[in-house]
Amino acid sequence: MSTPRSPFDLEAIRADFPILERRLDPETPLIYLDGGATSQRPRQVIDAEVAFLTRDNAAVKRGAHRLASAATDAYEDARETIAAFLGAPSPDEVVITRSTTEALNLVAHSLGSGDETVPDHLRVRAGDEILVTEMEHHANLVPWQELARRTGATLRWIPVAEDFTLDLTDLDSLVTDRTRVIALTHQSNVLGTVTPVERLVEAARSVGALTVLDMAQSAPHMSVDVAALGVDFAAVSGHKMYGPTGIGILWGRYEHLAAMPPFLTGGSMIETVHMDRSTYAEPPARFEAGTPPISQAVGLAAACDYLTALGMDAVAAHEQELTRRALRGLTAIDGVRVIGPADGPERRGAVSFDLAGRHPHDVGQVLDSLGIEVRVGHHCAWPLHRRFGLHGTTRASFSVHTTPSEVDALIAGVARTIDFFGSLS
Amino acid sequence: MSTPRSPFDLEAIRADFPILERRLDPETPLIYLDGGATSQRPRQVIDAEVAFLTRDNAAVKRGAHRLASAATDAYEDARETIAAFLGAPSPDEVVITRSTTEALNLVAHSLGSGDETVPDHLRVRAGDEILVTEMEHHANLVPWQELARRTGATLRWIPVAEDFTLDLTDLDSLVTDRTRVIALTHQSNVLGTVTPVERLVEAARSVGALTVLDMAQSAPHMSVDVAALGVDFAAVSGHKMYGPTGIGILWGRYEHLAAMPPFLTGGSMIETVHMDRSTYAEPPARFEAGTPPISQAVGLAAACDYLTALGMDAVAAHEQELTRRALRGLTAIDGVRVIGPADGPERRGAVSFDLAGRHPHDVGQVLDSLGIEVRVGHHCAWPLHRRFGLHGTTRASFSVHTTPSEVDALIAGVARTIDFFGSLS
Amino acid sequence: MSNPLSSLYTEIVMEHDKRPLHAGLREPFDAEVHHVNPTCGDEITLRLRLGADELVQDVSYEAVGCAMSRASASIMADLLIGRPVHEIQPVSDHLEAAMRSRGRLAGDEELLGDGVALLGAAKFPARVKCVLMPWKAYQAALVEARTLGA
Amino acid sequence: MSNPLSSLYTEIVMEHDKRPLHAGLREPFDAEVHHVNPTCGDEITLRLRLGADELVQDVSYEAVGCAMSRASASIMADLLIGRPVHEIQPVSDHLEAAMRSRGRLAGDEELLGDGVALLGAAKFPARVKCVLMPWKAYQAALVEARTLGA
Ligand SMILES: Cc1ncc(COP(=O)(O)O)c(C=O)c1O
Ligand SMILES: Cc1ncc(COP(=O)(O)O)c(C=O)c1O
Repeated sequence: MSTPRSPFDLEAIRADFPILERRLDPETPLIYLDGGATSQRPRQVIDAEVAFLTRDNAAVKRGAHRLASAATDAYEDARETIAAFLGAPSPDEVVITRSTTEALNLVAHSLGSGDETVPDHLRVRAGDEILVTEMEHHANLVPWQELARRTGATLRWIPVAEDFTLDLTDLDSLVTDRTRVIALTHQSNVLGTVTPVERLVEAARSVGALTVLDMAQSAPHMSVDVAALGVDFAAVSGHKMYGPTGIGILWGRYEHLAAMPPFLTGGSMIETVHMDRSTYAEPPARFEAGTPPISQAVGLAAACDYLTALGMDAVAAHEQELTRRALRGLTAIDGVRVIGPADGPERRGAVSFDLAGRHPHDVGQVLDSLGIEVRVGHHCAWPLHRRFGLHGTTRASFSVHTTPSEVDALIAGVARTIDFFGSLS
Repeated sequence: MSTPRSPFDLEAIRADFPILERRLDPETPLIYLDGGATSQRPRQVIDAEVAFLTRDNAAVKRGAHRLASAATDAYEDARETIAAFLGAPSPDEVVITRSTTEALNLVAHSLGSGDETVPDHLRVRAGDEILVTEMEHHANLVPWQELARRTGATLRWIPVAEDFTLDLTDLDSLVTDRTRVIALTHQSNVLGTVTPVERLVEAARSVGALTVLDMAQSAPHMSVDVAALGVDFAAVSGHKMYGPTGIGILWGRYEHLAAMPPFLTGGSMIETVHMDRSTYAEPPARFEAGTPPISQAVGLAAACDYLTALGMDAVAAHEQELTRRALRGLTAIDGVRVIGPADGPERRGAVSFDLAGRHPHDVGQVLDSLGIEVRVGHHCAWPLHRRFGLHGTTRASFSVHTTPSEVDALIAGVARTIDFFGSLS
Repeated sequence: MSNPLSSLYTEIVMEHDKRPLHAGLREPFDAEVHHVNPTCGDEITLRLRLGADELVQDVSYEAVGCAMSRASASIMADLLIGRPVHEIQPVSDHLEAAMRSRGRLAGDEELLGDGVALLGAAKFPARVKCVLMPWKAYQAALVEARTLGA
Repeated sequence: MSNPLSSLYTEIVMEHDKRPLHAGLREPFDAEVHHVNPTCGDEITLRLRLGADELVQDVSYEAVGCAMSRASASIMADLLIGRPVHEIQPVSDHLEAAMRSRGRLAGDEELLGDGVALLGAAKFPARVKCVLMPWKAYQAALVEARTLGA
């Protein structure tokens, strides 16, 4: 049986990423398996930002001169590209933030503003409930803890089952008439589990709750469509999808955004300002206080274009294949316990594992000596690790430029790690 | 009398800025006099960011592998460079934010967190007073309006006198035992006025109030030293000081930061996380939730290095000279009313003016046709414009790469603008 | 002075800027709206009076703004007064399309009248808003008048 | 396996990792502290018992962490127990300086004893914290014990 030819020209893709030519030391080429923490940038993204900076750079939305118009066009065109990439019905629903973290904080703070003119379904108050899951990244957990603390609302959570998926057994009692928000991840950054978003959207709708989807780990790896998913808000980070740091996106349904109070305040988000009071602009401007990440928006749009040109379905297929290969290889090694579901359609590419109780720092250290860059620790999902009695795991995550032989190197490296520590004891 | 030779090699400096070679159309070279809105980037800044991205890019503070160590070193080294540039006693007092706007929102939100475990002097509550000035940029006004609204505190302001400086006549009655915060700009982005920071710090100290200084417009143009200024907090934006967008700095005294609750929450700012509660890291990490602007920090450090190499005193002298030249030329034109103080040591380089009631959009349009890029409108200081009965002004602002002949072109352009509209009526 | 500039500040525009038609706020009116452009601080207060069969009986306004926006308000008021709403919609649509075309769509003088003099602004993205602001205000006033009348 | 790796996981480190000295939490104690490394989730609980003239009578601990941090705790406890506090300070200072030197500062075996075996970590910035964590906990416990004793 011959493996089907990848629709990917992997060699050409690898040539797009200058950092892949780097050697960690003269003998050790880089095998970057940490795209889950931050992705590398293709030349196309870097070039787009540099071209903007050396040709059109100016403040956006504030100037009447030609350079300012060129910059504003570049910024707003970027918003359109990003909107299309995410499946947003309108670019006016796309708020440019600093990161996924800031996007989620924006929603949590705005819902808890205490502004009494805001419609009830967009306010979280004492007695209300906020539902999250036990597999959330801290970015989609701590802001909700804080919202609960500030408002007197109660935080509840959907547990994770032994098979590393959400345990929906008690969903009916977890979602109540008091539930105002269900916040969940689209794809776990530790387990690789894709969550049953539709099911939760349905549950939320049945009680009039809002859904907030953390797409930081899904948007770079599969075709996403916020409108089709049916959620109310979604967040992504530029730096995890081959774009710059310093930029993230909050997508929100326009009717919600239009009724929500601002979070950050300052220039460019106002309508009128007097010394003692101000009124605020329409979305998305209302949520973009101050000078935005301008060149970063241009870079992120270039990243969207790059992914679109590869085709998100092809990207997903490529990474599924790598994930399958890794799971097969790793589970065959004695002492390796994969922390995540077995292969399947709802199982994507973050492969975390425990190595016979050996501390992940030590595992990562040996792999690093082989040039294999993986992440170790709790990956900002501490409660999830606690759930499985772990202090941390070692995580490999795959990118468009990852090759099957890099996955094989990982598998071999893990086997050598076991030998290494075995030989020392 | 011969003018002293500028210590600046202006031609060499101009060669550092690739965008200055741009032509707006085949006949029109770019005369960029809008550094007050956003500055252009020297090659050194762009190159530093690209070098980082193609060599050391990885997530910071989270990884054990070599690439992550290199990235973390680059990020923390940048923090040290920025700290030194601002005169911060310790890099631990330097919080990397998204912008000046976010830095100021951070302080305002943290002071109003409602957390009762926070010491009194770091809390704003009902009945307290917040003092600002009438010349603030919206970024240092609206967050304080919002803080007042949320907490029930009262917002008061120091008026602007006819001579475009702060009117301190009633300072003694404006600063009371209830004043918790005095927030002011270091240099007005419209008037070019430098405020009497020492006097206000003294007033604040006498009642135990905190001082928050908006240095967005001073840090790029004069030597600043937050410790010597005696303030409690200070904010700057990368993009106004030849660095990237998407990054700003909040400097704060360590003892304050150590006692303040976080603003944004999520990954990297925590100490421990359980499903129902979290504890937070020490500053500056406590205030840096999520993946920070990493390559932007590297770029901003390169910008600091660039300015330091030029010498901030030389930068200030160069720009003072240009300001003097502009004031001399513009005030000599009939119909021009400069909105800002006459030349003097506390008068720096933002030269705003009204042209015989002609709408600034129209003025800017004619200047743009000559390649002269200036900003028009209220420059995010609407109350200040209202104070002088204006809807907007035309503003020229100067940068390290601005030449005396560019200033002369501005003066000639303004004269031609008057002729142009005169000929039409 | 370069060419595009004179295509912007045409004689007609300067004339309307200087002596705007139908300016000032008058009674009676069915709806009043106030619009602000937050970027430049421009403002317009506009009143609309509808008669039978949605005939625009009066449009009165007070506008703070640049030459383009003041001229646009003046030209608009002159186009609207005395015409039924249904006749105005195509004019408004055409103007918006032409203004957003970056100069690719030539204006139809039959529809726009003096309004063609504003089309020079289509090549200046920052000025498109100035020209359209009075029209946005009219549209909002119309919605309000209809709601109140209903 | 590349060379720096074996300079990190020396025989002495692996031995302490496997059979840590003085591990477990014991009574009596004057101060107890709990430290966490938020990046990796490592934790140490450490108890300190001081005798007359600030002699360290006992250091007991429970540590969750990598080989480096566990070995460091074990070596530290063994260095501390039975010595007066004033003798320990130079050891602690020297270890910290050597660890932060990126390998430029060679360790003094007289001062550090088995602790020299930890110095391989100085070349791995991410691991420096692991080695220093038990020492930070000891310093904090000392401050606390002195406060309570005062
Ligand atoms: C005085 C002053 N403060 C604050 C700001 C806001 O800076 P940013 O937009 O980078 O947040 C600006 C610039 O717009 C400014 O000039
Ligand atoms: C699932 C998930 N959510 C949120 C985040 C936070 O993203 P950022 O750090 O870019 O704000 C991450 C990445 O760290 C993540 O993996």
